[in-house]
This record gives sequence, structure tokens and C-alpha cells, in this order.
Amino acid sequence: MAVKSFRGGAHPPERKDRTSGLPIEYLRGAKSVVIPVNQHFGAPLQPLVKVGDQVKRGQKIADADGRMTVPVHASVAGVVKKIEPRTQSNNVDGPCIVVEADGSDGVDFLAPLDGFACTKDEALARIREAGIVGMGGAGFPAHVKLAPSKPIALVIANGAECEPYLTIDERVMIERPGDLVEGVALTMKIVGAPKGVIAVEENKAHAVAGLEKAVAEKGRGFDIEVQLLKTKYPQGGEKMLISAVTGKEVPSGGLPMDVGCVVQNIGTLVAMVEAFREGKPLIERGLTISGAACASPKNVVVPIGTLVSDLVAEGKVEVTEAELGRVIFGGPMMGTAVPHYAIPVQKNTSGVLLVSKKEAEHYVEHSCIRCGRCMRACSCRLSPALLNQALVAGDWEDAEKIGLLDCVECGTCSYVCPARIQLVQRFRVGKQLLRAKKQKEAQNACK
Amino acid sequence: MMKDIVKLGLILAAFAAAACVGLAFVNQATEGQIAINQEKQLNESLKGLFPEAEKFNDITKELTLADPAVKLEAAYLVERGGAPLGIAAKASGNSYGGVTTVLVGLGLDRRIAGVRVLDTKDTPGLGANAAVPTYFVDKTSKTTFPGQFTGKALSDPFVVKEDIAAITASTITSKAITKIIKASADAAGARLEAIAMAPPAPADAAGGK
Amino acid sequence: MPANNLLLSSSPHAFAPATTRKIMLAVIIALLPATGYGIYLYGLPALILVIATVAASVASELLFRAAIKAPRSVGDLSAIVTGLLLALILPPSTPIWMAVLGAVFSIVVAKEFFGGLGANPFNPALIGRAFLLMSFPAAITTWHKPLQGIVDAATTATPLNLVKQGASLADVAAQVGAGDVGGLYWQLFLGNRSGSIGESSILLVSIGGLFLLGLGVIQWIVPVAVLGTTALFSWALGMDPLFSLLSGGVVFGAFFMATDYSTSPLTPLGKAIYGAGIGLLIALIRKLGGFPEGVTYAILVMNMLSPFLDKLRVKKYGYVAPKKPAKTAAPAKEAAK
Amino acid sequence: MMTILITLGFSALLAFVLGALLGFFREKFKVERDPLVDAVRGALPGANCGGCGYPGCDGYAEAVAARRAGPNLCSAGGSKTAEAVAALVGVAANAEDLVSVLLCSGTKEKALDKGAYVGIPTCRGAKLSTGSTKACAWGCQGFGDCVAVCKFDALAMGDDGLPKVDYAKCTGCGMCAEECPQKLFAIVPKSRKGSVVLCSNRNVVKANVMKACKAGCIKCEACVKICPEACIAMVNGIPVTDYAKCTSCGKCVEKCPTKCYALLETDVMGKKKVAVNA
Amino acid sequence: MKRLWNIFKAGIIYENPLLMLMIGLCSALAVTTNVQNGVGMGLAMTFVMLFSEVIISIFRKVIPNSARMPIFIIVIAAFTTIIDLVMKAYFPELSKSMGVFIPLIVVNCIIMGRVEAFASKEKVLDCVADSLGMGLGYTWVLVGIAAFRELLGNGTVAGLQVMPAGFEPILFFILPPGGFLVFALFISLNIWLKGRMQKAAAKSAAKAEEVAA
Amino acid sequence: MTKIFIIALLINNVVLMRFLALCSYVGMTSDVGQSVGMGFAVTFVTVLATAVTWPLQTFVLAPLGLGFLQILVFILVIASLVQLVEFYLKKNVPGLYAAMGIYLPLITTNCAILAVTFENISNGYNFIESIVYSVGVSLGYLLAMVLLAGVRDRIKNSPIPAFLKGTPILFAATSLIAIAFMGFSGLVK
Repeated sequence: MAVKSFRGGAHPPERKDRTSGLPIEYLRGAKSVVIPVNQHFGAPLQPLVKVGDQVKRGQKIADADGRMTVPVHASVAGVVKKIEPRTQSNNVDGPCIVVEADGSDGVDFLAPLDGFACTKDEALARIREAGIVGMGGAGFPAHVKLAPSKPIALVIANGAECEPYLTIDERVMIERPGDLVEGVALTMKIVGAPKGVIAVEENKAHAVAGLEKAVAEKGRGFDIEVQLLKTKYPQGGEKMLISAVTGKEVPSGGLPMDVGCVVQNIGTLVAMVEAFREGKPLIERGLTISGAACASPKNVVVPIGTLVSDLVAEGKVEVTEAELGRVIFGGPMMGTAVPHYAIPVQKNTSGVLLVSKKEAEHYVEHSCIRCGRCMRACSCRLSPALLNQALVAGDWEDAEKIGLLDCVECGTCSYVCPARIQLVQRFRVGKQLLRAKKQKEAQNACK
Repeated sequence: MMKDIVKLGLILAAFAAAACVGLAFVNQATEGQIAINQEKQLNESLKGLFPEAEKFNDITKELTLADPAVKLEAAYLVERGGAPLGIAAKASGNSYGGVTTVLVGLGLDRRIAGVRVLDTKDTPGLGANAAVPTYFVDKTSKTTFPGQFTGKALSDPFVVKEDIAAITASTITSKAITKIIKASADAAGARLEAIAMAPPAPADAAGGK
Repeated sequence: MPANNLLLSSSPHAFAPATTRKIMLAVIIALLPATGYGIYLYGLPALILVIATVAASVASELLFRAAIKAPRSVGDLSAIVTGLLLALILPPSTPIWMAVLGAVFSIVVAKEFFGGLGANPFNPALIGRAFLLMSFPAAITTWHKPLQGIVDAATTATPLNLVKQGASLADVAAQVGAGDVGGLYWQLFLGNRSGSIGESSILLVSIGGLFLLGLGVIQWIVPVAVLGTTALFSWALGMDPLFSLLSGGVVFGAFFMATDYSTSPLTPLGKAIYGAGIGLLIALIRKLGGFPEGVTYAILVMNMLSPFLDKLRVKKYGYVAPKKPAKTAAPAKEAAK
Repeated sequence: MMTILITLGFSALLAFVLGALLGFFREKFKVERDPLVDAVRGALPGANCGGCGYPGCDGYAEAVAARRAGPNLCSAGGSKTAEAVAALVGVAANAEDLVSVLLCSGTKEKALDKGAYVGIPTCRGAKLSTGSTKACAWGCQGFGDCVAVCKFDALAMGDDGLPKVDYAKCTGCGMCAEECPQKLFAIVPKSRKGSVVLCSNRNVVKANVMKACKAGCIKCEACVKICPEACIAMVNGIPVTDYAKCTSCGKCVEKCPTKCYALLETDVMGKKKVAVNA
Repeated sequence: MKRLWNIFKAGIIYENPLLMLMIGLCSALAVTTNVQNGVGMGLAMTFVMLFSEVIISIFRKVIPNSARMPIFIIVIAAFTTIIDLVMKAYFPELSKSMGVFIPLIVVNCIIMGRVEAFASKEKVLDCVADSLGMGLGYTWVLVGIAAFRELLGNGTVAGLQVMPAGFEPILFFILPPGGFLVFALFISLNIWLKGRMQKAAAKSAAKAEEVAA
Repeated sequence: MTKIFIIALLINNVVLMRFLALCSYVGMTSDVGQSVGMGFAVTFVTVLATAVTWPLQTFVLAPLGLGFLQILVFILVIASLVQLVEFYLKKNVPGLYAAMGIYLPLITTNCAILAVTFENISNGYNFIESIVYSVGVSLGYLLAMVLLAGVRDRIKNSPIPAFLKGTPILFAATSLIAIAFMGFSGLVK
């Protein structure tokens, strides 16, 4: 099998060995959960319950109209205690529904549905009703992604898991290859793609045999292939993955469907299968809890809304408090550093890293020495050093020309920078401002 | 409209005429002095080469230089009491930093009576030392770079770093100036030949020294 | 339970091990063999010169930054690199005070005036050498025979000087006592010849350069382009290409000067053109120019062009050629309606 | 004498040609343009030296008239020209002078930090990657984006971590209000009198506010209750004064338990010097 | 009288054409390899400026606005020619060493600027003060730069050996790059001084305000 | 001919080695495009001015003994020429005017142009040589402008010490550019 990859990138230390051999633990007995109302990329939702209401597990508790919305479901059965702003994993205070488990075992799942037999609209409606979003990062509504306006030739299951520390996708591939393959097949069916690829980085090559076996057994005759990729960050970025697997590049400002691809996260695929087979909405997810300040690193599946602090209090996760230097929701390259760990696990939380003070070492920003490492590492082949210069100077025209809006914020440039320049952060701010600026200009033009 | 233009034109004309006429007067007042200056300057440098000279006849048109890279600026037949003493030639050529102008005197004995570097655009402190009277290529005898040519015969080789001492770290300048000197001296020699002036008795030859 | 001592940073939360300081340290290590050999060739005076130049560089950076109340930066070791580079491209007989003056000029005028490390548009060490060459042309063009001490009797011309004065390679070989031309090549490669302190041993300079290439501190494009085009254009202008590479400071310049981060272009195409330009200028200056050696000025001239060469960027991921205005104008009109 | 005669003839010819050309140009050059450009152009020296960075005096005059350039760029003309140009383009005085008021009292001591922020030292960058570096999500980040954007040198970071407005210099242009990622600046008429709450925290949970900031509005509504004119109402979790009714009696200021209430005319605009040094 | 003095003073320091206004730079750098040239150039400039300003000021009421530029040029060119001829006649050496820069006074922005901004509006006496101030302001900077460059680049000032015999001249300073650098340093010194003066002024103003408060 | 050109362009560069045209050099290099426009405008006018002034001197002023009117006549001719060109471009070639015409007013006082016309005469160049020389000088000006614009672009965000910000650093940069240009000396003999 030819090992493929993309241009650029870097090799941060993997640190996956701490959890890669540990089977997934199912920790479903949360005493209370804090469920953020808005967990997807799109318009905000309205709570459907009020304080004091009794809710069942799987009951829809928030929803809204509109294409870019995905409902939220109660992940435990119990009583709604509060609806108030709480800090979410993106560091923003947002409305959360606090549900306290009351020991009742009420379940309110959807009716099972055969995804291979129903119509496309039915399938998409099911995916939306089950509250499924992209579980890798941004939380993009899955039903929108699976209804592309262009023909799709290829479905890629994103098994790259290029972020250091994280191993949950690897565990899913090893422990549930059948569900994963079924998910790929289901996606192919929905988007009408003739081919599917499960892309796996070389450091997870031991999962390949199982996957290939599952393809033969559970593939339902769909053309699904397992593809090995070189271990390199940010292979799991949608654009990089597409160019690694197909050699095609998503055009600037375009979407994967522009090159006939749909990329799905491993967790999302499995959740989709459950939503059809069991009618189970997205109320729990797998994630890796690791980091040097975590004495008991593990791969777990927990109800959405579980506070990490509760896991610690219950002794399911051990934290060396004296060592703790930084808490990261997500991976170390693209995750968010949060001020404490009393923060709920969300639909898009792929890991929680309790990083030690030593690992959390940070550096003062020095001046750029123009070594060009960032340019060689940039997965989008931009010129981060020049882009940074343009942004510092406020030269928006130049910044746009260099490709500010093409930046995928993978963080590789900041990672390799010997002067420790906060390139990505500046690009993020820049993108925000540039978009605002362009919007304003467009408005003025209309006037 | 037309009237406006005429008025403008008249005012302008008045200013221009006044200015130009004023200038004409200043020019008349200074013209003589400038000419004297130029002549004095030339005389001084020529006299430096031929101290006993009395009269300089412009023979620029009668000299031809063999080397196309060297340009003859002027040439004079130097006389005393009607008898010629030699030829002085002012020539220029490219050197390190641009055009360098040199004045060369050739005595009737076909030996160089003297050399003056009149103008050089070479690097100060290096090539430009050719024109500095306190820069010596030979510190013991206090010989300047142009000074070392005095007394050299036309038949000498004129090769830098052999019979010609170079200015430190300025071989190019040294070579360029030597080339100009050699070319103009050769032309002057040929002219002396042409007007059939035999070299006088060797006893007088030291006059240039 | 807010614990407000945790670090809140923007992603990524991890960094590669390379730092500015480590990179500079690698350059210093790469320069050590050539430095050591230079000291072996010219003895104590060369050692003193190296120490004085490095000390002057560090001191002037410290003092200047203190004077303008800028944060101290000698910790990045770049001043040491500049000082060392400057010492290695000076003749061993350079008076100490001149070398110190050159170092101060390098650091203060060429580097700190423009904002310090990474901001200087010209290579500081080369500016320092050009400054000295311009100011004290005689002293900076006086060369000594190796292994004979810095004494008047040992002054000589470099092989390039000899060639500039019209000597043939066989003459040069005889002059340096190498026998035939083949022996001359070998002697030049090993470095037993007159010249600047650090440039003479092609072998040791190359080892240093390959060390940097191996560590990924420098990229291969610039050295290869410089060396290749120098040989090519030397040959085209009727000079011996191998001699052109082995004599003077071409190899030293190609590995240590032309690759200077701050003053060379960032993009691969820019780097290639930059290197080729240096090679062309070296050959032109050596053949036609006023100096026997042209590496310093060739690199400085190309330094000026690197802001422009930086514009030759690689096509970004998913690059789409800008649409023709007619196409974009139509939907805009529709939107306006 | 001959020379002088020739000179006379020549100069007459020259002047005639010039005069004709000039008239010709004047006629042909009648291009409609902003009279202000001509006025400014008239005030400039006409040296066309390019020192201003614009192509010639005409270019600069156009830039000034279009308000793209300041009046003080002409170095050849010096200060006199600058004054003249400034007088010509003088921006029409606003009907009402506006000033900018910072609606946050979360000084370093009073407002808790959420964590140890590391990253680019701008408010926008900090907000983007941490939500807010302060435990209060609405509070001033304190990196001075507003100071950097102020064109009138009217803002400065105080030692307490909050920007201070110099009301003598502030023109109420609103740049700071636009730049502040927390939207903490209110642009108010300089003549306005009355009370204002110097807090923007809209967290409805009183305990959370108290935990985050000692100077935050804790939604006790004491101000609403005490106001004799009934001019204060809670809007979106923050008390808002109706200035049509407010008599600036100061009772709410006295009553406020966290001292985040202030009177605009005295407490805010009146103590600029003290505030900067505090 | 005080007014005239102030006008005069402005040109020397506060509105110094070279340091503050940064115009008329070409000649300032080209001729400053030694002090004699600096003095010569400065005086030539002052001469042209003085007479041009005076003449323009005298005729300022009869010069039609639309013809002012050609007239200014004519006047300035006339005086430039005069100084050029006079120098050729009486200071041939100086004239030679300054070469084309004497005729180029005609396009010096300082003169054009002052004539337009000042002389075409002000009285004759004011113009005398202004032109002398500007001229001297120009001259002293020229001489300052020239002295610095000559001292370091040649070891002499105004042709007199100043540095000890063992001093090795730093040729850089009399070469073009040195001219640019020395000028850069002069301007920066001036900017620095200006900053300090402003700071001091602001401080005293603040103090006064405090006292008043 | 090549010699005249190379010397004017590189070795005796009008800005870097001869300090001419510094006002516009500093003023018009904040942007590369601007400096190119200015450079070409200067080239155009210099050649035009040479083409007019050289015959004027050779066939009118010199024979009439009016050499002393050189300064006055040349500056007036150049000034009028610039006006004429500006007018012509504005009316007939608006595209070129937009690209170049806006720089024309600056050119009147560009001392490089006047210097070239004087030097054509004092160096004794014939007509063709004069044209070549004027092209060389003005392209040298363009080159210097573009190079400084490049350096300016490069250093615009650098933490330059406060006392050097603005004009001083431009001259310091020019100094270093001039140092690099010293490398061209002697390239043509």
C-alpha cells in the first residue's frame, strides 16, 4: 500500500503511547450534567425545557428552526435544575441547561431507521433530529454536510488523528471497526458516492487489519478502501486530508465538495450509525483524557455535558493539582486552553488535556529572524512570516493577497517558530477583522 | 481674454528682459576675469612643466592619439624666444571611478618634462592620491606618483609595477594614468618628429629635471 | 472553583525544540573548524582579532540597546555570530582597532539601527567588511603568507590578486609552491594559502556548511545556486571555474553569508534567483570590476533585491487564478438589483 | 554692447513664447474641481518638492481637500503653511461635542484574572483566545487597543490597568468604541449631566459577578429603588439612566454598594488628572 | 525689531531648512566633504535667497498670480547665474570643486519654498531677516556636517590638520555612503533634541497646570 | 556608449553617489509602484529635456555668445516642457497620465534633470551621447528609488529605535545601499 501525504506540515512529539493501548471506558453514571445549548456551528437554539422540568435520556431539550441548526438532547434522565450562563469549552459564557440525575431510567430515543432503505431526505432528517455535528472540531451540522450541492465521488473517513495525545479515534477503529465501516457505507449511500476511503496515519497501522476485515464483513458491497498516510501534523485537517488522499486541492474559498469529497470524523460516523440503528441521539461521546498532570490517562465515553471536575471528584480521573499548568479542551495544536476544568464535555470535545507545568512552558515572543521554517511547514503553503508582518503593519490588502483567509489555523507555523511568534493567534484576530472589514465594504457597496 | 494673455506676456517679458540684461552686464564684468583665470590656471600648470617657457601655441588640431581610449583635450607647443622647448598635451581617459585628466610635458629630448594630474574622480585616499601632492610612491625620495615620470624617455617600457611604482592598493588607477601619459607623450613625440625637431645635444636634456 | 493560575494561551500549546538561540549556537559551532584553522595558520594575532571582534560586537549590542532602552538581546547569540563572521572575512593583519570599529559599525549601523536581529536588510558582517575596505583600503588588502606569522616580510598577494594582475594558474601554482595546477587545486581545497582568516580552507568551511545543512539550519538552494552559478559564469567569462570556487571566499560566502536569514529571500524561487545573482556578480566583479574578490559586494547587492524576491511566493494551497472582472461584475449587478 | 542687444532680443522672444504658453494653458486647464483644492493649493508653497509624500503640491492639495491627508505635511512651507491649510479645511464643528466614556471599573485590583494569559498583547487577541482574560466576561481586557487607535492622543493606559480618557483632548470620534472588542465605550454629549453605571457586566447571577469583580454591578437594584425621579431602569441586566429626567442628585451614587455608580459631570469628566495619576 | 529677530531665529533653529524641514538636501550632502565647500555653498545659497526674496517682495504686488511661478524661476535663475559667474571669476578653485551644484541652486526647494511661502506675501525687511535666517541655518548645518566628515575622513578641519599624525583617516566619511550616514545622524540628533525639548515643555506645562489647579 | 551608460547607471549613480534628486528620493519611495512611476516619468522628461536643451545650447546659445543664460533658459525650458507634457498627456493619453502624469509637477524641481542637461554640455557629449547619458542617469535614479522602496517595504514594521524613525533611517539605509553600490566601481574602465 502506497503511503500518501500532503506538502508541508511538522512532526510534533506524539505522546499517544500513554493511552493508545487502553480500551475505551464507558463512564455513563454522571450525577449531573451541564449541557450547553449551542454546540454547533450555526444559529443559536432556544431551550425547550424550563427549570424544574423532568427530562428523559435522549429527550430533545433545545432546538430552533433554520437549516444551520441542530437540536440538543438530555444526556441523563433527571430534573432541570438551572438554565444559566456557564463557561463553555470555547471560553465563552453561554446558556447551559443543568440536569441533575434522579436515578430514574427514562429513555426517549427515536425509532430505529434503516439508513440504507429510507430516502435521502428521511436520512438527513434523522441525522438532524439526532443532533449530529462534526465531532472533530468546529461542530458543523452533519445533515448540512451530507447534502452537498455538487456530486460527490469520494467519502473519506478521517482516521488521521494527527493531534498529539489523542487516541480516541484509534481506539474506535480498533474496538468498533464494524460500526465505523457501516458509517462510511451509510454516508456513501446518502451522498451517492461510488467510493469510500478510511484514511489512517501510519502510527495507527495496527488498526488497518481489523478495518479491512470489517470492510469485507460489514461493507455491504460498498467500495471502501483503507489508505495509510504518513504520520504528520496536520494530516487530519480536511483540506490536507483531501490532498493527501486524492492529490486534489480544495480551491481557495471553496469546500471539499468542490473537489467531490466529503470528509467525516470517525466519531461522527459511529454516532450516525447509532442514530439509525438504535435511534440514539448524540448524547455521549468518546474522548481522550491525558496530559502529564493526569495520573490516570484514559480513553472514555461520557454523557455530553459531563463536567471534567465531576470526573475528578468521583475519582475517575486523577489530577496532580500541584503539577497542573494548563487545561486544554481538544488537542495541543488546535485546542482551547481553559481557565479551569469545571467545564462540560461537548459534542466536539475530542480530548481533555491536563498539562503539567513543565509541558505548559511558554515562551516570550522574540523578533522574527526570517528563518523560513513557518513557510516550509505551512500546510496551506502561505507565508506566515510575511503575513504576520503585513498584519502588524495593518496592510490588509497584502494580508489578503498572501492568503490570510486561506489559513486553516492548524498552528504548525507557531509550533515550528524558533522565535515563538504568536503567528496563528494573530492570523485568527486578522481573519476576524478582515471578514468584518469586507462585510462592511460589501454593505457600503450595496448602498 | 486676449488682453489678459498680452498683459501676462508683457509682465513676464519685463522680468525676463530685466533679468537677462542684468545677467549680460554681470557676464561682461566677469567674463574677462574668468578668461584670465582659465588662462592663468593653464599657464601655471604649463609653467610647472616648462619653467622657462614664455609662450604657448595651441596645436591641438595637429596631434593625433593612437589609443582611441584616450582623448586629447588640448596640446601646446611651448616656446621660449621663438625657439620651441617641447610639447604639452592635456589628455583624458577613463580610470577607476570615471574620467581622469592629465597634463603631460614632453621635452625636445623625447623625455618627459613633467606630469600633472589635473582632475580625477577616483576613490579618495586611494586612486585619488595620484593628484595629492603629499602622497609619495617613494617615501624616501618624496616622489609623487606623477613625479616619477619626470625624466622618463619615450623608449622606456611604462609598465606599472616594473618601471612605474603603483599607488598602494590602486593598481587600476596607476595603470590607467600611465596609459594616458604614454599615449599623449607618444603623440607629442610623433609631432616633434613631424615638425622635424631633432633632439638637442644630450647636455641640455637634464633641463626638465 | 476558578483557579486563576492556569496558563491561558492561544493554540498551538506546544513548540518545536528549535529556538533562535539554538540556531545561532549551531552557526557558531559550524564556524569553529574554519576559525581554528585560521588561528593555526596565522597564530596569536588571528586569535586576538577574533576575540576582539566578537567582544566588540557583543559589547556594542549591549551598550546600544541599553542606550535606547530596548530589551537586552545578546542572549540570542546573534552578536557573537556577526562578530565571528566579520573576523573570519578580514585579513589576519587587520589592526585590532580597525576590526573593533568594523564590528561596532556592523552591529550598530547595519543591525541595531534597523531594529536588531531579523530586521536588518543588509548582512551586518559584510557591511562591516565593506566599511573597513572603504575606509582603510590599504590595510584591508594586505595579505600574509600562512604559517609565517604576521610580519612585514610575509606579506604577499592572494591567488585571486595574482590572477587579477594577469598571472596564469601555473604562475599562481609556482608562487604558492604547489607545483602544478592540480597541486594548486588541492592546496586551495585544503586551505594552505593567503587570504582572510576563515575563508581559506574549503574543506573545513564545507564541513561547517554541511553541518548546518544537515541540521536544517540552512537550506540547500542558496549555496548550490551560488556555487553553481559562480562556476558557470566564471567559465563563461573565460576564467577557470574550479579555481574560481576554490579561491577567495565563495564557499564561505555561499554557506555562511548568502544564507543569512534576515537578508536573503524566503521563498524557494526567490532563493534560487538570489543565489544565481550572487554567482553572476562574483564572476563579473572578479573579471571586470575594481576588486580582485567580489563576494562581499555581490551578496550586498543581492541583499537589496531580496525584498522583491520575497514576492515570488509559492502558489498557496488551493490557489485559484483571480477571476476575470467581467465574471465577478455580473453577479454583483444582480445582487444590486 | 552687441551681447546686450542680442540678450534683449532673445529674452523678449523667450518671454513672448512663455506668455503665450501660459495663457494657452490657463485657457485649456479649466478643469472643474473642488474649489477647496484650489484654495489649499494656493496656500501651499508650490515648490513641488514631494517632501509630503504626494506627487507635487497639486496632489497634496487634492489629498488634503479630500481629507486623506493632514494639513501639516508640507515641510517646505513650515508651520505657517500648516496653519493656513488647517484653517482652510477646518472640520466643521460638531453641533454637539461628544466624548467617550469607559463603562468599566474593573481595575487590576478589583477585577480578578481568569488565568495567566500568554499571547499577543492586544485586547482583541486576548478576547479571541480566552473569551476574556478577566473572570468577568464583559470587563476591560486592559491591553489598550483603544489607546493605540486614538488619533487624538486622548487615551492612555492608567497604572490601574484601565484606559483613561483625557476629556480635554477627546473629540468623541468613536474610534475607541468601535475598536474595543468588549464594546465598553459609550459616546455621550460632553454637556451631559447625570448618573451612569461604570460597569457592563450582564451576568444575571449575583454571586458570579461578586466572584469576578469587586467593582461590578451586582444587580441589587438599589439605584432603581432610591432614585427620587424614577429615572433608572434595569435594561439587559444593567441599570440605565433616563437623562431627560435625571437631576444629577447623586443619591444612586451614594447608595451603590459596589461603588460602580458615578456622576458624568464630576466623577467621570471632572477628575481626569486625578484618574491618570491614580 | 523683536519680530525680525524671531523671523531670523526661526530659520536657524526651529524651521531649519535641512534639519527640520528636510528640503534642499542634495547640495547639503554633495558638497560637505570639506568645510570650505560647506561655507562656500552656504553663502552662495544665502546670497541667492536674500536677493530673490528681496526682489520678489518688492514686486509682490505687481506679480500676477498666474504668472508667479515663471517669474520666480526667472528671478532665482538670474541670481544663481550671477553667483555662478562671480564665483567662477573670483573663487575659481571653490567653483570648480562644487561643480554643478552652484547652478543647481536654482532648483533648490528651500529657495522656491521661501519665495512662495514668505517673500510673495511679506514686507522687504521681513524677507531680509527670513532669508538671512534660512541661509545661515542652512550654512551652519552644512558646515557642521562638513566639519564632522572632514575631521573623521581626512583628519583635518577647514584644511588644517587637527587629528594627531598617527590618525588614520576613516575614508568612509568623505565617501558618499558616509555622507548619507552622517546626515542621518544629524537629523536623528535633531529629532532627539526636539523630543527632549517637547517633553520638557510638556512637563513644565503640566507643572504649571498643577500649580494653577 | 555602453561605458557612459553603465557609469551613469551604476558607478556614478545619480542618487547614491552624487546626491542628486534627494527630495523626491525620500518623498516618493514609500511605495514601490509609486517609485517606479516617478522613475519612468523622470526618465521620459530627462530625455525630452536633453533633446531640447542640447540643440538649444549648441545651435542658439553658444553661437550667440549667450552661454551665461544657460541656467535661466534651461530651467525655463524644462519647466515649460513639463507643463506641456502634462497637458498633452492629460488630454490625449489619459491612461499614461494616470500612471505617470501625477508625478510630473514634482519633476520641475528635480535637480537630476537640470544637472544632466548641464553636464551634457560641460562633458562635451554629442547629441547621441547626451541622450544615452540622460537615459543612464534617469534609470539610475529609477533604480535607486526602487531599491530604497524595497528596503522601506522591508523595514516598515521593524522596531527601529525611536530617534531614527522616519527620515534618518531612510538615509542610513541609503548609506548601506551606497556601500553595496561601491561594489560596482571599476566595473567599466
